[in-house]
Amino acid sequence: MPRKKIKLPYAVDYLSILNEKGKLDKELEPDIPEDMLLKLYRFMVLGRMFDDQLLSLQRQGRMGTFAPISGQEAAQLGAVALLRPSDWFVPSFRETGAELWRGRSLESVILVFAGYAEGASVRKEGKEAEQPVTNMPVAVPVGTQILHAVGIGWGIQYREKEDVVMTFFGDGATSEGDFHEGMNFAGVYQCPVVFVCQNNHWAISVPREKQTRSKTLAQKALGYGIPGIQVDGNDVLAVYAAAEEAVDRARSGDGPSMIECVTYRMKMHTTADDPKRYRQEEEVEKWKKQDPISRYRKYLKDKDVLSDKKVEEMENAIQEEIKSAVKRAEEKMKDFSDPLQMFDHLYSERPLYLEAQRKALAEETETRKENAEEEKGE
Amino acid sequence: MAKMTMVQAINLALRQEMEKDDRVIVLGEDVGRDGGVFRVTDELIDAFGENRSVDTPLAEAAIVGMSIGMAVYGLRPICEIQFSGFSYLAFHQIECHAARLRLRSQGLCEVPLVVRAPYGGGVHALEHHSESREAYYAHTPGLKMVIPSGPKNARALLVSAVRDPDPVIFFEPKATYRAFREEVPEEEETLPLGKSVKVQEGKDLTVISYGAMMRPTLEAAEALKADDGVESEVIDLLSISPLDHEACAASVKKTGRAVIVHEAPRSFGPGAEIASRIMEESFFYLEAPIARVTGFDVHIPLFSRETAYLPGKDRIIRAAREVLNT
Amino acid sequence: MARPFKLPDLGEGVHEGEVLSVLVSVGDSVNEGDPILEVETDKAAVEVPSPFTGNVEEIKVKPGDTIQVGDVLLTFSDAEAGEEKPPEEAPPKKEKEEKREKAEEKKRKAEAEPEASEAKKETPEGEKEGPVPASPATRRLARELGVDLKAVSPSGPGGRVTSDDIRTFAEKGKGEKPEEKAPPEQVEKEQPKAHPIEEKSPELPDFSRWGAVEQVPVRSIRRATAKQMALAWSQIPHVYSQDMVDMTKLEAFRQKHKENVQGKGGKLSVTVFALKAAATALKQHPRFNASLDVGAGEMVLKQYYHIGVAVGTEEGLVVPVIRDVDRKSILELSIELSDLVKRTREREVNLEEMQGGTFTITNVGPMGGGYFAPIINFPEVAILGMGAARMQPLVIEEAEGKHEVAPRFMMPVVLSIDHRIVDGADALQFMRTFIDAMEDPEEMFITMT
Amino acid sequence: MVMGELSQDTELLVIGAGPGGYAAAFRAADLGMDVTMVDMENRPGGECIFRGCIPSKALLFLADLLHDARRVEDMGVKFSEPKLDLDRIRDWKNEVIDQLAQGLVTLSEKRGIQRIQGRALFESPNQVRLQDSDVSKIKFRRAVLATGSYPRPLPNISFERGSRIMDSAGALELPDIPERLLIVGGGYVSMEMGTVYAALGSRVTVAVRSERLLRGADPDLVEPLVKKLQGMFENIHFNTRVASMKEKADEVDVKLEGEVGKAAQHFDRVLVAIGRKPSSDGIGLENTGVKVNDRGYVEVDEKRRTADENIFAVGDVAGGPLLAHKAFREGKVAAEVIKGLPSAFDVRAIPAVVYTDPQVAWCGLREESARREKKSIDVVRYPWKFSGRAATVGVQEGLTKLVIDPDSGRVLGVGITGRSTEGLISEGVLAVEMGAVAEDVGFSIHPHPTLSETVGEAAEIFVGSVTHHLPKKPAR
Repeated sequence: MPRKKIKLPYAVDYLSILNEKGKLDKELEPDIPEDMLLKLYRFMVLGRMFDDQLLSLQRQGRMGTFAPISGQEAAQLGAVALLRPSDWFVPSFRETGAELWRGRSLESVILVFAGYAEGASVRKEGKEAEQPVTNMPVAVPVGTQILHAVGIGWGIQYREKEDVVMTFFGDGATSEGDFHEGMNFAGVYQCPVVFVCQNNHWAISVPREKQTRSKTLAQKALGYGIPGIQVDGNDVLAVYAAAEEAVDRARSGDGPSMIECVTYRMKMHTTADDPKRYRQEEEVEKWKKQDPISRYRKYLKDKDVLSDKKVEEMENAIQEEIKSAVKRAEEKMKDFSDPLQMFDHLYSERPLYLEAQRKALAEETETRKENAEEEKGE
Repeated sequence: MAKMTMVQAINLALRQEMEKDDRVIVLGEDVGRDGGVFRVTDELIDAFGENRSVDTPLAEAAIVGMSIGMAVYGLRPICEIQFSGFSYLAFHQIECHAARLRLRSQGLCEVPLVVRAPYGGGVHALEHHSESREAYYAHTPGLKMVIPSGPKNARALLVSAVRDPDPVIFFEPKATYRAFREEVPEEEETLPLGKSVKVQEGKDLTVISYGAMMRPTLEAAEALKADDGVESEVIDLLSISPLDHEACAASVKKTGRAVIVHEAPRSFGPGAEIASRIMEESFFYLEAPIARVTGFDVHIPLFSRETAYLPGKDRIIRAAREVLNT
Repeated sequence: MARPFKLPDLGEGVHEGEVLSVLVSVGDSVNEGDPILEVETDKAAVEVPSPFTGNVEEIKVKPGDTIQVGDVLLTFSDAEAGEEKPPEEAPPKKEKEEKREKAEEKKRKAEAEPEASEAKKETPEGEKEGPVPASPATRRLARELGVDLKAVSPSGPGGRVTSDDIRTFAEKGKGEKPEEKAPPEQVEKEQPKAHPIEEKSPELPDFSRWGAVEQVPVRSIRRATAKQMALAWSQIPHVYSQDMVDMTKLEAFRQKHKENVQGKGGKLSVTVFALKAAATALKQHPRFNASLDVGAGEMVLKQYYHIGVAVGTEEGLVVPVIRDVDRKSILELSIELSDLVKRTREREVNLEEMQGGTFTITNVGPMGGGYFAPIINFPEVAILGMGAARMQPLVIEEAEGKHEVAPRFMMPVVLSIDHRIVDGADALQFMRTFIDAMEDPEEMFITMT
Repeated sequence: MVMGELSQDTELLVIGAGPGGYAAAFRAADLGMDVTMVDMENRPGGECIFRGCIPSKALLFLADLLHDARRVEDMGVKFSEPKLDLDRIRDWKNEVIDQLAQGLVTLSEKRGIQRIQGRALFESPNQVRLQDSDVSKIKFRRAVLATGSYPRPLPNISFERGSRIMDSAGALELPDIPERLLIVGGGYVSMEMGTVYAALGSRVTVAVRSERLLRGADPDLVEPLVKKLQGMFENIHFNTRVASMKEKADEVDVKLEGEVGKAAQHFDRVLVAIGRKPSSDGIGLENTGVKVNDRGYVEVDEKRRTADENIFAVGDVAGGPLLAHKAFREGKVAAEVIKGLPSAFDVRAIPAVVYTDPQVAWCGLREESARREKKSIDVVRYPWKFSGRAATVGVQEGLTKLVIDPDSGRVLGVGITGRSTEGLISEGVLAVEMGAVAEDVGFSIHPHPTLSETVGEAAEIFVGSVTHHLPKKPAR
């Protein structure tokens, strides 16, 4: 009747490849092709610049509330970069960078944040638009999307496909029941799911330390018989390397994994939030020094993949892209003025009672318009 | 044609849909090896394997949440919540996602999901095992809320629910699970969701009910006929949402009087909605105020008092007589 | 334990009667089989024996009451089970009790050892000869038709009752017994509650408007007669055939042997000869010895010759039946007939003796009647009416074609026939046979079989 | 069911799915009723199929083969000693059971009968509670009680599974072939199981309290069997009872009392077969109007109605001979009466067959009981030594006898001992039921040479026209 240590199948590793100065641990450097290295950089910058643009639009009243991603570009893109088009992407609501990577159009993002549901169906033109849907829309209730990822993973396994699912969530979500239920179910059914936790240290105003007593979030995976790893979430190479390992594991039928990306929410929770109420500027300043983009830029320059000139060209191009997207979006908004749209896409076929209600609203809208015109006339 | 209990009829529906369509997956607590605590999924695991009749860990939210993922992926999950009283643990998944993903994705994602759950009292169970909370789901846009009343319609409705592209909450009256048997044909039968059936024609009074309350309702109608010579028109709603308000209003236009029976609590219950619809659509035909025979606005009591809570034949007859004598 | 005694089913479709007298008083101790009531039914007055041994606790009827099968007549206290008829129409609680009692009774009979039980099944208590031999299918038929095997005369070897025996027996009661469907569940028999004489009879005016009236209830025999006649008249298309019988020779013969027969206890009446002559005619014309089964679309030809004789009594007309007329001698018939008539007038004839007739004779002669048109005794096919014979001049064809008028003793006869089964020509032939036999006693004895 | 109580309504509830129960259920379903059948087993068949008629007859078939193989040595055919594979025998027996039970499942399903596994207890005259079942309560309009019977144990000695002291069910499981087997009781179970075990090689001792075996049958029919068994068994102790019995690890110590030389004896196994008791206790009959007699049998009338108008009883629990074929008929009668048909259990000849070698069968009135009750009967006996067919199969010790009503010549009872009597007795049953007279039987041509001729010739003895025997009375 001894009392002894139980050996668990997994221990939690920590992985960092580029330090905050952009210095590389050569031994751990992943083998990433050059075009992929550049694409990653481009999307990280796009994410950051689009964030700024959205914030500006919101501040001008041209768009509604949104959740910025600044600071988390490496954590999102390093992971999502591993997915194939047929793999599934299940985001929470702070993965705009990853969404763009997965093909979501800029104007779709703008439209939804501007309060137009139909923005969700605005897809990129061309080939990508014809791909079957493998991206879930954002999920606002924290952590609830994790279960959908498990269900999709179950389906992939049932259909004996080689696809994988990657789902994103924050540190706060690890306190939610759905996170635990999802991890547990994924463990039980060995679903091909990669759980990416963006530990950005703040769930609105509650710091990471107050979410859980655990030393790491990654260790929670162990409770469900799933391997977990903690990585420097501002080191895109580390995130990439960890995700590569997890995706390979899932794809080869060895089940789910969890990656905790230690990163930082540089901006507010959403544009309706004022972080100064609960956190010190010094902390933000400290994390700014670990900025994922500048670190990565240094690495790319050191590697001779990138030059200052190229950086400038790229930023200009991105600026153009964003501008034209805003323009297109605002054009579209004019067409989207019809309130009757709210009755669309509720059921596959609109039931009679909804038809009646829609008609009532239509009449009301009509009357309102007429009244307005009459007023104008006077 | 064989006579079946509702349990067997639902099992038949599941079996046949699973045979026809490999997208159909049954999952839930104890649904596999045990065949469900009510044996509704009995022997499906033997016929289709544990990949089609899936025993899940004990987590309602995960059962529904995972089913949503499966549905989006292109499967047709039928998940069982062991008792409807535990469906609230998955309520956020139903409300926030099942009911909304079509809208949120603007039609890119569909959730062809059926959530099956036994509901209602009359079986001497513990707390949380006897609730009748269909109003929660009927109140939620994007869902369909279906409640059969007998083996034959349970089978047909379930087949329709499984094939429906929208999420359907399918409440099974457990008091009726084995209460009686009906001829259920082996050949496929479906019933449209959102359509009621007129169980019997009548000219004096319209009685509207559904689920487990159909039995006392019909008994009351029979007694009213025998004792008072009253010919009741009895409507079995079958779907709470979409509500077949047209059939209700049309019948009241004929009879001028209506009694609505459900075991759910009275306030904000389905009866309130039905009564409003009748009032809106056939006010000038009404001869008397519409009566509701419902559960009280309390939690259904523990079982030694549940009979007093549940509407029965006598309570329905009393209400009918009041309506008729006005 | 108090036990009710109900009017048992007296058979032959009899379902009501009038209490003539109550032979016991409250408190009397009665043995099983003792007479307790005298009841006049549609057919006869009968004594009803007690089915129990016990004390009379309550008497629920009084003379003059009309009672129906199943009515509780009296109750016994401390009754011991005798041969009790199955309970009928008891209130549910009591029925249950009685069933329990029955089961107890069964238990007493029930075996102690399995094999002993089997043996006992072979011999129910109190019966020496054991169960009536009959095949299982026959027994099932008997249950279906409500026939008691013991009451049936067997025709099979070793006293075996056949299915035909059962059908014949059941047929006898037909027409008088309302056709009953197999009753649902365990209700064995339900008798109609009301007995209007004629249900479709139009409402009558208030006769007292035109003068004083007395309302006298129509009971028992009168009531039965009324019903029977209405039934026969409404169902049977009657045709009449009338003729005269030259009774001169027969009357001489009758007068000659009258005293001799009287000495042997009989009365050599004209009816006796008519019986014999009718039997002869019935044998030659079998369709007159039949019944029409409308439901089955069959004619039931009876192979026995039981002839009813209408007897006037104070209460009304009663028709006792003489069995196997064809097999009995004139002497036997004259003894039997006079006894039967006497007992009928004294109301001592039993039900059994009034059942099973195949043909009826009604002789109004003694009362001086002439021609009349009798109504057929349903479900028979014909009835023969005889009037009073008197001396009449008759043209007789003598030898060589010479005619002369002679005084002869002539009797008018009428035959009413059911035109559904037989025709006028048949009637003439039947009459011819009958008249020939009556006119020539020698011929009668020769043709007699 | 984990929670709550599911109740169910049914028109007819049949409790017990043995021969009486399933016969009632099948007939009722065929008559259009809504039928639910409850049994503790998950398949119909009851004691007959699982622990009675069927397994015992399967084993007796093998026993007959083994005995015959030895018997024909005398006729010049010698087989080598048979090899017994006990596992295969057991499997084969179970295959037989499985096949029949599965057949009944199919027949039930095709008739739309609902089968529910569980133990039913009456709560009222129209409701039962179920134990160990998915359904908690069943409300019924009518119920047929067909719970059967169970082996009666000796006082203070219960039957445990795996014990050396077995009831008939335990013996039929054929746990092993005990070297020394004691059989307590002298009824047909003892004779049949003794025959099986003796054939398989056990040394069988029988202890019976009375002075004869098979008390239900006439002594002259049993006599050839007793002779045979005395050769086959090691001992038959008449007028002997078991004073005590103690099970040890490797044997059973038994103390016998009565006409037995050695009181204390040791056996490897003991089979107790001293009769059966009706399964009428502990099922809530006190909550109904049903009456039970002092021996535990439910009282019924000829329509198989109990004292409770909702409840009928058939088969063993209703008393009478505890035989499956009696139950079959009763089950049908009950179903028909419930449907409102004019049915009654009015049979006159319930046949009994003992599957020993020689086989004994009888039906109708027994000579012994007729004599006891001083009934006037005529008995004709046709010894098989006059039968050509009996000679060809070496069973000349057989006997066919008819009990006849001397006045009418009616056949009242038939008894046969010999071989294949299971088939021969049916002619007797038909004769008694049809009320046939001896002439009917005698003048029906029986094929020659068959054992059935013995029945015809026996009848002809009475008629006086017998060929292979001298007539009893001058020819008529």
